Amino acid sequence: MESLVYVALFAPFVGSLFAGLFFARSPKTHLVGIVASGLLALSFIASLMLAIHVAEFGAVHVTLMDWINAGDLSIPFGFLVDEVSVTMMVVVTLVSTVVHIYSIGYMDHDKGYNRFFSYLSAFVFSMLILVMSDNFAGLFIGWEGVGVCSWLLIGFWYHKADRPFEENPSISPSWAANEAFIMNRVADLGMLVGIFLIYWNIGSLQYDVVFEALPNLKDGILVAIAIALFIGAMGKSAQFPLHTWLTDAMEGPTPVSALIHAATMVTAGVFLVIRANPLFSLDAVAGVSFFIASLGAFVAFYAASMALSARDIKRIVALSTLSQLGYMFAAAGLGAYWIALFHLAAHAFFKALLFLGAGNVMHAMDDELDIFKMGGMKKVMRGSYIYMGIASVALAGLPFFAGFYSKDAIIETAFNDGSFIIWGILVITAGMTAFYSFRQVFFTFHGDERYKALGFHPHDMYKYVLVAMAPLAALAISFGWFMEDFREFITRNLPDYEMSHHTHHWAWLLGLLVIILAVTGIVIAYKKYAGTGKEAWKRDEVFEQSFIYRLVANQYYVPKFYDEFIVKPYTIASEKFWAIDKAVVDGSVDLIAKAFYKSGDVSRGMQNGNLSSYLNWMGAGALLLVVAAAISAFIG
Amino acid sequence: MEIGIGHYLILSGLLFSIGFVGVLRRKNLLMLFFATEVMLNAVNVAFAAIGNYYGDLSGQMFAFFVIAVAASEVAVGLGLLIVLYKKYGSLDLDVIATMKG
Amino acid sequence: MDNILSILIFFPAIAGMLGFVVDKNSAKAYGVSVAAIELLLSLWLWVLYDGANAGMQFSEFIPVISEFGIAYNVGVDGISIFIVIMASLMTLLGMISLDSDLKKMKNMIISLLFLEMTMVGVFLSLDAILFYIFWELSLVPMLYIIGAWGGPTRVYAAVKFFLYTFAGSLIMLVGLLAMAYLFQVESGIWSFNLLDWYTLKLTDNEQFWLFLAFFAGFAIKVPMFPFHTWLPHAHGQAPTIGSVILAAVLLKMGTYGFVRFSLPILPDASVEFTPFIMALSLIMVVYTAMVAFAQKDMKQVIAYSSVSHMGIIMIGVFAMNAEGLGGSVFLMLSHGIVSGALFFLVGVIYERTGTKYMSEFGGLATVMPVYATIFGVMLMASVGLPLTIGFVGEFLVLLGFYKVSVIGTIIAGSTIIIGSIYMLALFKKSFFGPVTNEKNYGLKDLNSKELTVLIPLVLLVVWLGVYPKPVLGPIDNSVKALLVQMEDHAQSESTKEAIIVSKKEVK
Amino acid sequence: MFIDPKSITMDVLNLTTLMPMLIAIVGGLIILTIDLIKEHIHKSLYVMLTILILIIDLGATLGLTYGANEKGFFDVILMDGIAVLSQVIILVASILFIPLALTSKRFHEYSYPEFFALFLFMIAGFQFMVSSDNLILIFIGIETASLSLYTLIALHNRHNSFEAAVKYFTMGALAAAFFSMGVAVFYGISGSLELYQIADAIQTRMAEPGIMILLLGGAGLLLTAFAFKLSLFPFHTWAPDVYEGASAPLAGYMSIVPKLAAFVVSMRIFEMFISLNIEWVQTMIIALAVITMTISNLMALVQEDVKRMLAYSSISHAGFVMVAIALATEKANVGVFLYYALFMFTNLGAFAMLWVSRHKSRIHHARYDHPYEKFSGMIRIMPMGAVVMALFMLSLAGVPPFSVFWGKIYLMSATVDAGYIWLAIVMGLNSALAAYYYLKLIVYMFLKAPISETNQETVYYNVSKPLLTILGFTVFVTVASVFYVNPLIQYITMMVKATNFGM
Repeated sequence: MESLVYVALFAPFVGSLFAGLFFARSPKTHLVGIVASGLLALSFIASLMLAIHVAEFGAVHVTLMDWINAGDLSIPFGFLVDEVSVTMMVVVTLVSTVVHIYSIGYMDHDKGYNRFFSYLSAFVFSMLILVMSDNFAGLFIGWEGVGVCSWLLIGFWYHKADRPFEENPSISPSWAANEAFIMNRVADLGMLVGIFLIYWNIGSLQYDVVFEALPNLKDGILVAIAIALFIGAMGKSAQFPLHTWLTDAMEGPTPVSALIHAATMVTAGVFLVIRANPLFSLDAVAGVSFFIASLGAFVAFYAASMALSARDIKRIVALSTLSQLGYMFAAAGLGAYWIALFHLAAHAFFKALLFLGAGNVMHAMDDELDIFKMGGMKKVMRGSYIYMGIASVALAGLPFFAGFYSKDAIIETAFNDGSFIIWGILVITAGMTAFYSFRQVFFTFHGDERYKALGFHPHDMYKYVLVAMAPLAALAISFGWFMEDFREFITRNLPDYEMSHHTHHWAWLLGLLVIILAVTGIVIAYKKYAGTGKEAWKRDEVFEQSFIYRLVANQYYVPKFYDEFIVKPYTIASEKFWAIDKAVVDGSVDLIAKAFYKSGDVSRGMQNGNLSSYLNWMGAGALLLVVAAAISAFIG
Repeated sequence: MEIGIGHYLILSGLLFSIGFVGVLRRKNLLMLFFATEVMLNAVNVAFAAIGNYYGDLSGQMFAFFVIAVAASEVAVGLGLLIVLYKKYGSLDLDVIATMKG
Repeated sequence: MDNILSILIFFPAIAGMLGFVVDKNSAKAYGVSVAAIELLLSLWLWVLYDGANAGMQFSEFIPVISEFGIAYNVGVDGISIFIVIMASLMTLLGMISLDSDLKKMKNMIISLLFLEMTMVGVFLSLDAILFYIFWELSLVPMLYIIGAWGGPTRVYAAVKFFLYTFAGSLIMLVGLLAMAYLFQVESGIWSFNLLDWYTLKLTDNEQFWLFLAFFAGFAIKVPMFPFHTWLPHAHGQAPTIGSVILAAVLLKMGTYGFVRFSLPILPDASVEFTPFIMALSLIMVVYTAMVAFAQKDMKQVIAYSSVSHMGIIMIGVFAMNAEGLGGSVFLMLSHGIVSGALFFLVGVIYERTGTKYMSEFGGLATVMPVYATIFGVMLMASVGLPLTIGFVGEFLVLLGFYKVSVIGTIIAGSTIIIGSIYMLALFKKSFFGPVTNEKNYGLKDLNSKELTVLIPLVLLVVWLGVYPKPVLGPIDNSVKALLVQMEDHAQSESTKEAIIVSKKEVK
Repeated sequence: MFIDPKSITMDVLNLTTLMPMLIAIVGGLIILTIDLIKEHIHKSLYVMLTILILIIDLGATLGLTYGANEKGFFDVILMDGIAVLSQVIILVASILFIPLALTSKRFHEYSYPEFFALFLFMIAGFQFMVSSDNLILIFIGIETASLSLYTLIALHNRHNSFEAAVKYFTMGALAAAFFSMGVAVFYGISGSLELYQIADAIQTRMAEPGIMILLLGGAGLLLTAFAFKLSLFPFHTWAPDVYEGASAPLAGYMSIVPKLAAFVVSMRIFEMFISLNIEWVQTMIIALAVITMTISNLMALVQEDVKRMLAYSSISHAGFVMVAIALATEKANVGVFLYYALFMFTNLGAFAMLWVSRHKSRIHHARYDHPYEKFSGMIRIMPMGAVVMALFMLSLAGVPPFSVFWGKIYLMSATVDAGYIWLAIVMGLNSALAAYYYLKLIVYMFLKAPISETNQETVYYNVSKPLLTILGFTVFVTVASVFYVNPLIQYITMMVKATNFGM
């Protein structure tokens, strides 16, 4: 089994090196893409086999070698494949395999083809380290690793020039990349502090040791650790207020958005919370957990509201991702870790599918993102239409699709937990979700063919790409049906979450409510945007001028706020400090030197060459000595 | 009244001060030399007096040596003085001040 | 082979003297080969070195001025050995990187060789005066290198560098003399032998003043805020090789001094002064990082960034536990390698375009992909990305310092944020975006010479990032031994509490 | 104090103690007589003759038994450790100095045999100075040496040299007056001119009312006289001009030998006061020392002429050493001799370099012979020369391991031992300050381009084999100091131990 672990882990790495070392400077060749995808597939198969193995015989724990040994600290490269991590592995490798194959088609015309694959595989590798590691330091390696890969991939088209914020909220790929990296760094600091806390209070960073020792710690420490770790999670999973980078990250190629900014990396935060469930499920940190849940609910709503008005096809999907992450945190915060993980997986499938669909559309529309310029494309792009339809249905949470089960479970949890405000928010959000996701679908595929006027000639993706997307579609539909098996499998490791009898009694009603809301959302969307001819959608200038619309359209002015109150002051302060450094700190040094030189010039005056003044100096000196003598003699 | 050691010492002190002031005030090289001579002679007076007071000869000896030294100083000094006068055509100290700073 | 240390120290010097007769066209080849031999010797030292033994090894002791207790006394332990190896490595790479039609190449080679002697000497000396001799001598070749091959205001920069450090070290000298005197009062014999001094117990007052005296010398060299202003001048004017050596090795003398002198000799004062040092270091970390962000000149960014990183090293030194101290020793190495490499990289572009201003560049990644890649790697190492050499030290230092002060750690930890801010800003301005300056279209990517210089560094960065054990192990041993020595040497209880001796077995 | 005139015997006179001075004087006379017999003999003969005489003198000095503080010649001569030691240093310095006469170009003074005679008389004077605790003899020694020195300076035969000579002479005369007056005061107090008797007298009469004013006044007068000799602020004003006026080698010589002699005497006199714990003297000396080294360093910063800069630098070195007199510990005294023994080579070497580059006409500057510009780009024109000069400068700046550094740390260590930490720090910072102007020359030599082709011949205009030999020797001694410092310290310590300062 060990070998399987290493195969699963290192296959993507090999792919990355293969692409990066041998083909970095050579012109694009499909060989790279195929090899990389093949290795990913291999990794996926290995993960599956591991999953089966774990299901039968339980967790696999391997240690590769020592990493850091200093003082009492010792960190190995250790990998733990248990129910949680194996689930993540399967999801990650599956989605990334699909994305790799997809990219072969999508990046076809890009001259950075080979580079792209090396980055992409590298990302998968770091992601696997993140989920498989058996200690917090290892987790942090992956944590930073995915950060860098996302930096590389967001900034993949680094050659694009900056554009003013008004034209393009995410100024340029390189800008967005830096923003993402730095914002994540802010959170990582929190995570580091958490790690330090753990080390100095427990003396190890190994999960098992740490979780063993947690109950013996003082409450204050536990709370501190929980907060610190959650700050880390907030960064990666783009929770408010560290969320702006996610939408800007859409500057990256669409497969990247699908893989990193929907399916895998952004869920790392959720994974961390799930991983650390022994901590978060302690009574001492109940407050923190509840805060996590509330923040999740808030973000779910907040993001959904922004999605309502967005025009950028990718931003819409990104915002919906954000909102779904909110759901996951809500579940995790309320202690329903397995449900959170289940939603994580389901979301990974349909959201990746959705993104790839969006990618197809962009590909067809020569990277046009504005849904206002699309419409009625279902004729030309049937495949993508179906896929995106499925994905949106799943996202909207209509019955028998993956999203339905997971999301419904989360809402139920909220209800069951008795925190009805969260519940209410989540229910409303569910309706909004249905609305904006179908708004997008109808905008794109129904209604007038607005693109014709603009002279686009869309055509659907290559067949093999569409085929490659099939597994995701299949899972987006069917994943929910395995909920019970999944539960049975995962709860060997995660605490089970039992709905109270009372909730069971109401369950069907709650589900119904959600469905009704969702359907209404879809219907409204259809009414507004799907019509053709004279029912065709018109822009409502008046409404677009309204405060509420502008507020939402400008992401509640949060980016503006950051720019005004963080970026600009920091820049100014830096300039000031530099000025001070030159003028004061360095200046004073030079001043001392000058002072010496000056005093030299002055005292030089006594050396005027005139003998009689020399004699006077001497006489003065003599008198001075004698006088001093007299004085000290009288003093005694 | 009877002239005691005190008077001699006062005399020598006075002479010394006169010479000293001369050294400080005079701008003419020759005058400077005179002034220094005066100072040295003041010292001689002191030595003679003290030597006599202690009934000890080394005081007078010192006085003699001082005289000798003074003589040789004059020799050297006047030599320099003459050369200088040739070069500068003046013995004014303000003129002989090319080296400064 | 017991006198390998002497060979290490004096081989470059002798080679330097012989260098005068070497023909000037073959000077570079001569220098490179000498430096290569020196590197091999130092690697051999590593082979011979017993990593399990924490104490001084290959010690040599020859009385020189026995009347005054001055001796030629050298030895190596886990703390110094790797810095020595790095010094010789950097010298070799620097020599290779020299552009072969450099004017006065011969003088450059000779001064580099003498510089190498002084650098190796400083880290191997166990006699205070010997240490001081090498310490001061190292200024002279550097003065010449900056002054002779530097930029427009090179003389000002060189002289400032010399006088500033010289002044500081003279105060340090007074401290050393006072130390020797106290030892003589205690034991009746004159000795400048560090190992003797380690045994000396001093009163708080004595320690206080001695610490200040040492501080004057070391802090200026580090350079600690507010004594850092000579550094930007020196870096700004120095030729690439100068900056590389300066950043990689010379700055380490200061922090090394703190580890070798201040901590073990003056444990109580060191603990007592920790808040003060912490304050300065934190200012260093944050303030200089922000100044770095404001720079227009690529090289200045890196110059200030290295000041900021030295701040991290400093707090590690004063963490008073094996994690922090070992981390900071490791960070000395990684900072040496990374900042050295970054200066090399800036040198590359400066050689091509004759400018270091980021506004002149933009889109370099398009024209010079390999260059951009290596720069990126070094950048990531410099912002402390895990699995690069930069992370290990930084992580350990912050981890260790957490024990001293939580707030301090959080402020210092902000280096991973602001560090990435100025570094990424630099990278974006000069490498990303479209190629703005049409002059840059024709730029050649790295040539084989530059690759031979940079590839080894890249490999080191990755290797020691992934598997630091071979280096960290010996360091850890010696550091633990140092802490044990400190603890039973300390006078006050509070000090003993502050010093955390690792629970693991110390050989 | 005197032996009964009727019973004078040779062994009572103990003429061996007088031998060294006699050799020098006789040597001088011999040279004069040679000139009488045959005129216009080439200077090299006189040079060699002088060297030989000095070597004999050295031999005689070393032959002396310093152990027992021998007295001789009516007990006015005292051959104790420091007497012998200082004579040895003086003679070695002189032996190094004389060959510098053998330049490739002719210079006025060396064509006169009187130069060499006077030189020998001067040495005799210094030897008298250092080897006696009888104030008469000290006075005579000082005057003999000074008068010859004035003449030697004047012999350089330039406007500046005459001016220098006159300035030195006049101020010297004044100093002599102060000295003799000071002596008179102590004669008055003690009725003796022997230092040890004076010490006893002071010891006994210290308690008397009103005696203190006399004591301190007298001390003040003597201090003035020696402050002049040692060129301490504000009595240093003559030094820069005299150095500038005198020929380079003589300037170098003046920065060592007369100073050392004066140091020995002030050791005898002032350390007597200090050991009688009259703090006032100590305080005054420390004050003078600190002011001197600082002010002269500051003035040296702004000089345009290397020779003048070196003049100021040797003033500040004197101030540096003066600290030792104030400390009055054995280590401090050892430090004085160590410092000068090491400083001697470096400084003579530096001045010799100037001498090498001495040009008849002033090309680079209206007034100065050796402005900094003259040396710019020297590394290109005369690489070895530049390196050598740089080594001298580094040594003077106190950069280890060159010779002066050892003197510096020894003195600083002595200061620290005596508990004057702050003073040690002041000394240290002064060295840092001084480093600036030494560096300035290095910068000119190494980092600047030659200003004109005229440098080509000027920088080694005056070079000759003997000069190169001296340079080579001095630079070797400067660089290799670390190897002989230990025996040197041992020897000096032994000598100093064998001395009891007038007590």
